[in-house]
Amino acid sequence: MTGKLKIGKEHGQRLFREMLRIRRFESKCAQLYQAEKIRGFLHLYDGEEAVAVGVMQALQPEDAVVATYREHGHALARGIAMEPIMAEMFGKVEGCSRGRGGSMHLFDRATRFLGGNAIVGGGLPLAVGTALADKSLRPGAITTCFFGEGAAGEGEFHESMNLAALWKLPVLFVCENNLYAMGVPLEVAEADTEIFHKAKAYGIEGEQVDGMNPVAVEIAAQRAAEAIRAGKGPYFLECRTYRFRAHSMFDSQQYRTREEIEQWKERDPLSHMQQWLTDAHLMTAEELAAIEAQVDEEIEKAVAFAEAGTWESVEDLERFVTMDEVPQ
Amino acid sequence: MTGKLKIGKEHGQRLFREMLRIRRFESKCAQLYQAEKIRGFLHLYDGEEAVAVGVMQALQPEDAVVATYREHGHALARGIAMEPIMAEMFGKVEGCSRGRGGSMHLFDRATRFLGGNAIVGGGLPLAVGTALADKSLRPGAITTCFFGEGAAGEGEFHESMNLAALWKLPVLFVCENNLYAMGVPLEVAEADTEIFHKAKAYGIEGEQVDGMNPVAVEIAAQRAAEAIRAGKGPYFLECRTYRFRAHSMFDSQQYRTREEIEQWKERDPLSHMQQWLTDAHLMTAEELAAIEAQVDEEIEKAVAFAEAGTWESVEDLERFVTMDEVPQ
Amino acid sequence: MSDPAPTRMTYREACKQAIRDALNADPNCFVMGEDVGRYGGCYAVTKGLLEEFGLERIRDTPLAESVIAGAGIGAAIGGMRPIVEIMTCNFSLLALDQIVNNAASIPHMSGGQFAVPVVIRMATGGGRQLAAQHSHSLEGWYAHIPGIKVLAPGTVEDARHMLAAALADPNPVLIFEHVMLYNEEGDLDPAVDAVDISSAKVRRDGKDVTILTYGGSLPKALEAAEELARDGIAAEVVDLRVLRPLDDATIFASVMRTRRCVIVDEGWRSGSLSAEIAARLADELFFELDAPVRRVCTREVPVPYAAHLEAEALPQVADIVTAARRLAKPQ
Amino acid sequence: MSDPAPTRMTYREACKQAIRDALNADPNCFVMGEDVGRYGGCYAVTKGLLEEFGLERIRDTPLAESVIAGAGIGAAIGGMRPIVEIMTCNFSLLALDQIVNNAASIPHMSGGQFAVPVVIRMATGGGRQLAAQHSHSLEGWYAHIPGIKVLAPGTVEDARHMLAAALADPNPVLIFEHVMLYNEEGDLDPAVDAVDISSAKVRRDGKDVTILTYGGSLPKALEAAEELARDGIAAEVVDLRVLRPLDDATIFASVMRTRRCVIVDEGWRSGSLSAEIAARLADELFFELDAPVRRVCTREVPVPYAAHLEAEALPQVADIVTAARRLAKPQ
Ligand SMILES: Cc1ncc(C[n+]2csc(CCOP(=O)(O)OP(=O)(O)O)c2C)c(N)n1
Ligand SMILES: Cc1ncc(C[n+]2csc(CCOP(=O)(O)OP(=O)(O)O)c2C)c(N)n1
Ligand SMILES: [Mg+2]
Ligand SMILES: [Mg+2]
Repeated sequence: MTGKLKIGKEHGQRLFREMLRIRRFESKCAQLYQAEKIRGFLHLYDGEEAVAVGVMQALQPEDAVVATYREHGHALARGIAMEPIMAEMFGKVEGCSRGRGGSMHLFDRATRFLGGNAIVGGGLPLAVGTALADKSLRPGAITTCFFGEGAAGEGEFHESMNLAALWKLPVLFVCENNLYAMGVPLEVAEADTEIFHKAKAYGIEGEQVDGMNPVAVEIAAQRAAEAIRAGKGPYFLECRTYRFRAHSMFDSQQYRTREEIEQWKERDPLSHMQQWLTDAHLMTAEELAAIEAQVDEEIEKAVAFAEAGTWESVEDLERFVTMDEVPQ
Repeated sequence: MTGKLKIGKEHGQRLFREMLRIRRFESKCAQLYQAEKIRGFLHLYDGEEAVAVGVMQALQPEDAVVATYREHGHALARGIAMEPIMAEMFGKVEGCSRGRGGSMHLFDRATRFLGGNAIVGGGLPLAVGTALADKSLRPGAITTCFFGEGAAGEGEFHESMNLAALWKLPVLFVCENNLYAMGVPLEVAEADTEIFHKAKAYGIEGEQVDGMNPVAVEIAAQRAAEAIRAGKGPYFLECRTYRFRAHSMFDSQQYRTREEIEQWKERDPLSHMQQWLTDAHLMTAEELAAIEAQVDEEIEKAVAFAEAGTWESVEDLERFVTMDEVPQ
Repeated sequence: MSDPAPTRMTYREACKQAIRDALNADPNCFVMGEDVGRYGGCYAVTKGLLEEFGLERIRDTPLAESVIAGAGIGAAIGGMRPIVEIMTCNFSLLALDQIVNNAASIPHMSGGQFAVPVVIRMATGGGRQLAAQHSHSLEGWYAHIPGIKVLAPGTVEDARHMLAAALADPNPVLIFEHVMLYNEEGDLDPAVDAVDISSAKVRRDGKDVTILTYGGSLPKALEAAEELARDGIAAEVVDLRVLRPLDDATIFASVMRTRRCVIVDEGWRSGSLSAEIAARLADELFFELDAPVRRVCTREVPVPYAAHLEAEALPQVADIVTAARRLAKPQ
Repeated sequence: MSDPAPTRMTYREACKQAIRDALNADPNCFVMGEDVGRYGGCYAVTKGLLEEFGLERIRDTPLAESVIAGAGIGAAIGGMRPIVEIMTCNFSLLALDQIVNNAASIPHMSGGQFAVPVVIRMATGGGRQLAAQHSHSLEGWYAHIPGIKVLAPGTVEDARHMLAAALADPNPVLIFEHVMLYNEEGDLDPAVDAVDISSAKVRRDGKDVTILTYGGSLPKALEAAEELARDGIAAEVVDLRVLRPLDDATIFASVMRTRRCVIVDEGWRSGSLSAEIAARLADELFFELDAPVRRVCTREVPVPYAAHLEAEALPQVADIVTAARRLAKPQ
């Protein structure tokens, strides 16, 4: 599972822990959705954890991240604390968007996490823009833009790829190809189903990587980030992955078979990573138990934090519709 | 100049005559613009005549055509009579769009000429749609969609190519690559300047053809039309061409050199075709004179027709804002 | 033979039945849009239709709103009768160029040579905690565009029958279905097998104040009228139904009777459809109005996720009641 | 020292000077858009700036309105001060998703963590026989969106100074420049080196009727006022200048004085900005108005090419005069 990267104990356990945080955080969210603590649309990332976790290993604090409505994983892996994320899911003012964004719109200034965008493809132009700013203001910084393979159909994808390529902007495009856009299978949506080919059409370096393997993703992301930081312009990673759950909480999944889901579950990045770490003697049963306990505790705390959170005063409804100053 | 097509006298002269009609019609338009008979935006096609004329040879009466604001040539080559076209330029009710469209919006139901679209890229989705209808209602018919290389940057280009390819729709995409979009040179606008490569990214058969040579264009268009009519889905022709005049009547052309223009003028499709027909003994000096006279007369008549035309009553301003029935 | 019993169904089911009928009635009619087929439709409206009508007539598209709309427009020009679904009006911003510059313009601009008989359906409105990007009410914007017709079915009956009228119309017709209505149930009168798409409709009679509204706010207005009745205020509720062209006659007739008017509109207040109606009333009924027209609209904020903030942002029954009460104190 | 003489320049030149100043004042400011560089700008506004500031600061883009707007928004979030040009508002339909769902939403939706200090300029309006797809006046639509500010410079002075104020504002600001104004000349008072972007402005005093307008209709309104004066009608002309948020105070104060109001707006009448203003006046000045507010707007048609039809479609001086005269007969 290591590719060319030498994975040590600490590193391996970190990847595993990060994926586990996401997985368990999201199971909790699903429960909380049933309990009506979380509302609106909730798009879970189960099965795709290796992508966010792998990519984030390549990022530096000054980098920016633009994600989609399926972004809990990205937010957690980027380092936003779980408490304000959970509080956001609850709609509390302690949430990372003051409860205004909810699941689809996590924002965090400290980590340059720019949402949370619920318009498919809508984050791509934005990412091109932050990269343009960074080229002048933060040389070496990159913007990572996550989007689904469905987004590749949108005109905004095309325009963004071309401009990023033309202006050699520091953008890492990460296509999370989970084979479905809601109920539309890849081959129904794209004339050419090898999404990374699209990058080539813009002269962008692109590659396909196993999105079920965090190490493979990390290696590719490091390579990509290095090239981008060296001023070579954008880079495109297509991560082949799969979502284990429904598209959102309203989805009877008639568009795919149980067998297909089961087959992909055999490639579960979490169980594979756990197995591999165990086999390679990089994680003992006790360490695993400790990690699990730690994660569960973090989640419990996050839920408690969210529960204890407060509702923003309705007096403040219009606050920030227009800004009084640019936050520094 | 014949490629694989055997060009006879009648055929060769037809190509020449059609190009000449466009060239002289447009010179007249430029004069009439100076005389303020024609107003609004006027985009001339000088230099690009071989594209419209070559492509139209491959079309049947039941085919549809979607063009841009630079569409006098297409309208003439498609067989709309010159009189209503000129009347349209004058804004007269006898114009092919009742004077409501002007230069940028020529329409003609009889020849399925669907405009004249002044939004760059805006005709592409439309062409996909007529092709979709034709697939059910007019098997064998194709829609030819003309657009500039600048349009290839728009999201609508991307969306249209993908859908046409996915649904194997009978669309002939003709990119008139005249190397500039207003003042933006190709290499400033496109990361990959070989526009026909873009077709491949959607799995569409594409080729590049010398757009200064009507025979080469015709051969390619025939090949394309045949493939499309055989049900193989869309086809993409990139015609490399050049506009000899300014983008529109408001353009000081500081973005290109006089030398470049002169170099391209050496490839003028009209003078080349004339030379070739003469050399190949397919057109005598008398025949040339006769063609010229015929064209000049047609233009004179068209101007007279337009001059004699009437203004639509302002009472009818709101007519057709909503339709009472679908014209059959 | 006795009258057949009314059929009870949801608004969602009514939308689906309407589509089914249309597909059965005309072989040139088809549905295209994102997830209309395999997924069963964004709000499950088209569920089951793929199995019934097949892939040629229930066409799942890529995510590409502009070509979805544009291809529907082109297909309509080409002789088909497409029912285009742009999942929700939020995404229709990406299709606006095609709708404004092609669908709405081509008939006039071509001097009447081409009609564009396309129907474009989309969900609209807030109330499900979907936050700023998924809670727009853009039908008021569309109602600004000459050349298109804009419908907002607010009842199960309209959801059931407006589509057929829209398809019979030679113009581009946009249908806005409010997300909060899909689960609403209603009775269908078996004697009614068609509705017009030209008139507004009085849904409740009253003499003290007119409440003008449409779509998702209609149930709220009716609930408000109920509450007002308990105060002795007889509110007349007029369902606009057709947002372009507006049925001035019905609107004015009601306000002439009541001389007081509240308009409820889920658009942001400034520049909403309610503004147009208020302006018309103030103009045409200048001497008849006993009090200024009141508007109950969405607050001018990107609609937030948190339930209490969302509720504060959107028009609520209590807001309507308060506005109407201020206008028409019980005598 | 005597006062420096006023500088006379065109609106176009004023726009350019404003951009030049902005680029000189702030190294993080840059211009991006279609043909802003090599071509010299669609209406020649940016002509010469490429030579002066170079390719990094005058950035020609591909034809791709959505990413042009979106990248400008992203760059603003990233700390730059982009001046984005969307050639004309007609093409801005293709950029609307970015403007509505990102620029206008992100500050609020992120709980105030991110501001979007982008300026987006575009040409607007009809009158040059450019036909249906190139004659839109969409500023009224934009004025519907919470989270953005909308400016419409109607004078050379505003064209000269509004940009600086827009760039100093932490919010997304859209500037609409009317195509018929670019060649207009005006004097610049050397004592004025800034304008606000919060207030409307009385451009001519009068007691009999208020004419409210902005942008390209301002010269028409002033001409109408001149003509009305010959009839003995003193028309006050108020230039809205800022279309969102509207400066109610100035508007109301004028109409309170005159008690009669004509609004001139090049949008299509139904759902135009004039509707909002009329609705506000009818609401707030219900008891002060002596007559209904009149609206002079564009006829509800895709604007046609032919000169006489275009003139018929757009608001003209004569229409304003007629409307004002009906309201305020000379005593
Ligand atoms: C512009 C737009 N169109 C449609 C939707 C509705 N929608 C939400 S998610 C989704 C599928 C997106 O698929 P993909 O990009 O593959 O991402 P995934 O959900 O698989 O992670 C759709 C159609 C939307 N949010 N935005
Ligand atoms: C969507 C849109 N953006 C911008 C314009 C303004 N514009 C008109 S023509 C043109 C250049 C188009 O270039 P190209 O597609 O190469 O066609 P050409 O004019 O060279 O034939 C531009 C930018 C427009 N009409 N529509
Ligand atoms: Mg997907
Ligand atoms: Mg070109």
